[in-house]
Amino acid sequence: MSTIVARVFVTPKRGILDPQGKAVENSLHTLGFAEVSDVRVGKYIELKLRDVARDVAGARVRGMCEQLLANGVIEDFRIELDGSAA
Amino acid sequence: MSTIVARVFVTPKRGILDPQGKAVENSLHTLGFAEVSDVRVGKYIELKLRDVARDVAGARVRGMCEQLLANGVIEDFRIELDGSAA
Amino acid sequence: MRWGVVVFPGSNDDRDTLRMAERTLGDEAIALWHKDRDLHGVDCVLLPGGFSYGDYLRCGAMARFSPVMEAVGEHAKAGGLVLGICNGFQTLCEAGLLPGALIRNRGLRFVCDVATIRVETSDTPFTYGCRAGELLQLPIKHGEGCYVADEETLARLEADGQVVFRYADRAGRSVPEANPNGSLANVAGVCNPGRNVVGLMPHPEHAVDRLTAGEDGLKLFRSAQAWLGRRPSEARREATVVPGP
Amino acid sequence: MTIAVTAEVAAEQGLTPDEYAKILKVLGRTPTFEELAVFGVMWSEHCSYKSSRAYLRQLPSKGPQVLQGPGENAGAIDIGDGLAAVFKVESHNHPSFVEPFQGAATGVGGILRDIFTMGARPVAILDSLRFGGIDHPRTPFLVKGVVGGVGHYGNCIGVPTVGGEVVFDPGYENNILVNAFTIGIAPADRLFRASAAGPGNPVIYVGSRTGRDGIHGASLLASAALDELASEKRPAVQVGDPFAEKLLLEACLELMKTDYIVGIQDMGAAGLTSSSLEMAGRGGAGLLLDLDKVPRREEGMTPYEVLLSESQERMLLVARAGTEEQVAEIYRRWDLQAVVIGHVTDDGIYRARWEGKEVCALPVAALTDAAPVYRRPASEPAGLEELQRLDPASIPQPTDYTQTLSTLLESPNLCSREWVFRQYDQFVGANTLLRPGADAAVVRIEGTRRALALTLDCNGRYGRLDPYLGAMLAVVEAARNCVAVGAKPLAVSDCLNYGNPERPDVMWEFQQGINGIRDACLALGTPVVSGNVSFYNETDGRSIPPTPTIAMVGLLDDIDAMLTPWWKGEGDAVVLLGRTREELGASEYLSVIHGLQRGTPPWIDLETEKRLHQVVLAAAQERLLRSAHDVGEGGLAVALAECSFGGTHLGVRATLEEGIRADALLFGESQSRMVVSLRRRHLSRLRDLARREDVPLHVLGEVRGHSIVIDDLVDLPVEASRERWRRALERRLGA
Ligand SMILES: Nc1ncnc2c1ncn2[C@@H]1O[C@H](COP(=O)(O)OP(=O)(O)O)[C@@H](O)[C@H]1O
Ligand SMILES: [Mg+2]
Repeated sequence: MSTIVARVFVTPKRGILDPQGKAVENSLHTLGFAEVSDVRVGKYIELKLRDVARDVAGARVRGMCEQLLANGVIEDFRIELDGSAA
Repeated sequence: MSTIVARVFVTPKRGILDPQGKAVENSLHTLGFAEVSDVRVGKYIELKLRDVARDVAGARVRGMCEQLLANGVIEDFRIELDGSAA
Repeated sequence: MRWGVVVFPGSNDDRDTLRMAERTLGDEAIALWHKDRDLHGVDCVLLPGGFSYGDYLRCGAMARFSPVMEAVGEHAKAGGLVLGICNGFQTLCEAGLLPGALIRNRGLRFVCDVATIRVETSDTPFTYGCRAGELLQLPIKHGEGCYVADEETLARLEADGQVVFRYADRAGRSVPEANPNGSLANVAGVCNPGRNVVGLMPHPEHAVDRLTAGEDGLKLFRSAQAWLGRRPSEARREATVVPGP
Repeated sequence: MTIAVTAEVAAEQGLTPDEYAKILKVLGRTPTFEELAVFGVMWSEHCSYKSSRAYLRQLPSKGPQVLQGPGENAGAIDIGDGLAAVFKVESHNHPSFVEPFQGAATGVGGILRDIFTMGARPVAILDSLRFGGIDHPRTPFLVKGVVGGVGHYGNCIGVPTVGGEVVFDPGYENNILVNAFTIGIAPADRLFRASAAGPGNPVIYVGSRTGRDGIHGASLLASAALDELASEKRPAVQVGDPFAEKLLLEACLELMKTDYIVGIQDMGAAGLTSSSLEMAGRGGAGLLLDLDKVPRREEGMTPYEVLLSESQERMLLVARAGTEEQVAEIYRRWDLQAVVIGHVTDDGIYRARWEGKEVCALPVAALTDAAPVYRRPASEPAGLEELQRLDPASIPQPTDYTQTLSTLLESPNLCSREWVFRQYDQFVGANTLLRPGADAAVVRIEGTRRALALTLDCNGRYGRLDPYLGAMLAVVEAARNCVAVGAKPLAVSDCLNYGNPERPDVMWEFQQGINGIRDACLALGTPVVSGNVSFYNETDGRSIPPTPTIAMVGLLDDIDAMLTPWWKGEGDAVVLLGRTREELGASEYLSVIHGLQRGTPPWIDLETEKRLHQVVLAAAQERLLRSAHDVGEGGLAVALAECSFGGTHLGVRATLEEGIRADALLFGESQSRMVVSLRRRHLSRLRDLARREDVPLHVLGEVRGHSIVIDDLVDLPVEASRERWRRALERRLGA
C-alpha cells in the first residue's frame, strides 16, 4: 500500500450554461483557431492518497467528489487512479 | 481527417503558491479524508478539432495553450489527443 | 427581535450586516461563529456576503460544511427564518437548502452596480411587507451570481412561486438588458418550498441608509420583523394560502 | 554547502564593488554568503532608498495634524474624535508587467498589510494605473489583468475600492505603473510601531508558510530595469491569497486589542530579512533567529531562501515574554499559525542560525547606519527646451467644436472609467458616500458626522514637459479634487515613479519633482506623511515620464456639506470660479486633436489656488452650492459635460468670456478653476465670498434642457453623448 495519485476531472453538466467555455471558444476563433468547437472548461484536481489500498481508493475519491469536489446540480466528475480510469 | 477530441490540463507551476489547492486539502482533512496530501487545483479544458490531421493537431493545441489557455508565467499545461498524450 | 449573523472565515459583509440589525433596525444582533453549533436562540439567521474560504473551488462549497451550518439546517427544517445574501445565497444552494446553483457571471467579470429588482411574491417572510411587482434599488457586487437550475427545477420554481426576486429594468420589465449576470429567467433570488429560507444575490443590507445606497433594502428586514410579529389568526390564514404563481 | 564570497558573488547580489568594499570595512572580515545576501537586499535601492533619501528629507512632514510621519509602515494623521487615519501609497510596477493579475493583486495585498500593521482597519483602497497607448496590442491584456487583480484582492478581503486613475500614454508602453493606496482608521492612541525591544521578548512569525516565491522579488525587480533581468533570472512570481490575508487582518486586529504586542511589521519586499532587521534597527536591539523554525511550504529550502523569500501574507511581531501562548491562541482561532522563531537580544547583533550553525552575525547598526547614500549627478535633459516651445499660431482652430468635444469625451484619458470601477466592490463597509466617478471619493468615518475625501492624481505629460511644475500640479489637482467635494485637504502620501537614477537626466527630473511637491505642500499646508519611491521604470533605455502620483486625504467635518459634480436642478446658476488664460501647452486637447505633446504645462500661482479653495469651502460651509467640479484635463468644455453626466440628463447653457481664442477657452487647462452651480438667490453671497478672496467669478449661464450648449460653438445632447462617454473605454479595449 504505497501512494496513489488520483486525478479528478470536473466538467459542467450538459445543458448547464458554460460561460467560460463559450468565452474561450470565441477567443480561440478570433485568434484564428477556426477548427475548434465544443469547448468546455472545467476543473482538474490532482491529489495523493497515502497508505490506501487501490480498491478502496476509488470509493474514497468518489466520496470526496460527491461531498466537496463537484456540485452534482451543475457538474459531472470523472476519476483516474495512477492514470487509469476508476 | 475526422474530429479529434483534445483535453488540456492546466496546473499551477511547481513552487508557485496554490491557495485553492491548500484550501481544498484542508477541507478534505476536516471532512475526514486524512489520507489526502499534495492537492493541486487546476483547469481542465475539453475541445473538438474538426478536419485537422492528427500530426498537426498537437502543434495547434500547443499554440492555443501558449496564447490563451495557460499563463506560462505561473502555469504548466499538458495535452491529450483522443485520450493519448501529445 | 433577535438576528444572528453567521461569520465564516472570509465573510466580509458580516460587520455591516450586524451594524444594520443593531443600529438601523434597533434589534438585538449576535455574530454566529462558524465553529459554533449553537444558534443562541436567534429568530432569524442571516448568511452574509463575502468570500467564505476565499470562494476557492466553488463559492460556498466549503462554508457549507462548517459546524454552524448543521444548526442552520435544523433551524430551517423547523420553519425558522433564514436569509442568504450573495455568498450566503451561494452557500445555501451548496448546502441544498435552496434549489439551483450560482455560476460565473456571463461577462466573466465581477460586477458592482445598483440594480433594479422586482419582487415576485409577497408570500415569504422577507417580502411580507412588499407588493408583488414592487421595484427595489439594491446594490449588487459579485463575480458568480448567474443563477442556474435544470429545466424541471426551474419550471417547478416558477409554478410554485419560489422565484422571489428578478432583475428588471426601471419600467419593471425583466428583459435581458436588465440581467447583470446571465441568470436564467433573470432570477435574482429564490426560496425553498417551505418559503422560510430565502436567498438572493443583491445586497439589501447595503441599502439601509439614505446617504449610501438608499433604503429599499430595509423593506426585507422590516418584513421579517412584521412577519414574526403578526397575529396568530393571520398566521393561520396564511398557512392555508396556496402559493400563487 | 557554503559558497565562497567574492566581489563577483557580491555583484550577483546587486552590490557594487564600492559597496562590497564598504561591507568588508564595516565588518572587518569577509561576510558569509547569507550575510552578503542580507547586505544585498538591505542596501538595494528598494530597501535602502540610497539614491533618494537625501532628497526626501526636503519634503515637509510636520504639522499639528500629523501623528506619524515618514519612517513607519504608513503615515497617520489626526481626524478628530480620538481617531487616526493611517495611509500610504505603494508601487508594484515591475511585478505587474511580468504578471498583470498577480502583480496587481499582491500590490494591493502589500499596501493593505502596511495599514493594518499599524493597528488600523483598512476602510478604502484607491488605484492609480498607467498603461501604454490604448491601441498597443498588449495594452488590453495588461489592463484586464491589472484591473482584475486589483478587484480580486480588494473584493475578496472586503475593503472597498473607491477611486483612482487610469492613464494611457505611449511613454508607459514597456513599463506600466500600478500604484495602490490604502487608508485605515485606528484609535489615535493605539498606533502600533514596527520596533523590536525588550531583550528576551519572543520574535513570532505569523501567517502563510514560506515558499520560494520572489526570492529577491520586489527588491530586485524594483532596483533594476526589466530588460536587465534575463527572464530566467526573474524571480518566481508571487501569487496572492487574499483569503489568507483576510484571516491575518482579523487575527492581528483582535490581537491588537490586547497589550501583548511590543512591535509588529509585515513581511514585504526582502521578506524576513528586512522586516526583522528594520524592527531591530528601530528598537536599537539585537535579534537571534532560528531559521529552521520558520514554517516552510517546500522541501529543501536553504537559509538564503528562507531569509529572502517574499512569500505573501506573512507578519513578524515581537510580543511580551510570557504571552506566546495567548498570542498563538488568537491566531489559531483564525486557523493561522504563530511560531516563535527567535528572541530579542541586547548585543545589537543580528544573528541567524540554521541547523544549529550561525549563518549570520551582523551588527545591526552596520546595516542601517552604514547604508550607502548617493547624491547622483543630475542635469537637465537635452531637448527639453525645444519640447517646451509652442507657437499657438501653428495650431489650427477646429471648425466643428461640437465634434471636437465629442472626440475628447471619447478619448482614452477623458472617457468614463466605469468599465474599470464596475469590477470593484464599492459598497462593502457601508460608508461609501461618494463612489468612483466624482472628483474625489468620500468615505464616512464610522460612527461620526465626519468623512474622508480621497484622491490620487498625477499628469505624466505635465511631468515630461516640466518635471517641477508637473509634480506641483499633481499636488494642486489632488487638493482641488478634495475641495471640490467639500473637504479640507489635510495630508499627502506620494509615490514617486521615475526612470533610472543612475542617469543624470532622470536624477534631475527626480530632484525637480521633489522641489515641486515640497513647494506645493508647504503652500497648501499638506505635509507628506508617507510614500514610496519607484526607480528604474524604463525599458530599452527609455524612461517613463516623471510620474509622482499624489494621494491627498481631505476631511469633511460634516457630511451634509459634501458636494458632487453633477447638476441638481433646472434653472440653477452655473458659475466659473478662477481665470482662464490662453494656455494650450501640454493639454489633452493638443495631444488628442493635434497629436502634439509639447509646450509648457499651465501656469500656477499657489496663493491664487489657496484662495479658490477658501471660497469653495466657505460656500460649502454655508450650503450655498448644489454642485462643484474641478476644471482639469480637457478644460472647461469637458468639465461642463462631466457635470451633465450625473444621470439626470440635465444640460447646461453657457456663454464664455471673450478675449482669447475659442479652443483655449473651451479646452485649455488653466489651473485654479472650478465650475459650481447654485440657486440664483445665493449668487450675490457667492460674489461676496469671491470678491473677499479676490477670485474671479464669471456666471457662465444656467442648468437648462437636456443638451450641453456653449455659445454658438457647442450643442451636444446629454443622453447620447453620455452613453458614448460611458462605453468608450470598453469599446477601445475590445472588452
Ligand atoms: N483605477 C481606478 N479605480 C477606481 N476609480 C477610478 C480609477 N480611475 C479613475 N477612477 C475614478 O474615475 C473618476 C475620474 O477619474 P479622473 O479623471 O482621474 O478624475 P479627476 O480628473 O477629477 O482626478 C474619479 O472619480 C476616479 O476616482
Ligand atoms: Mg485625475
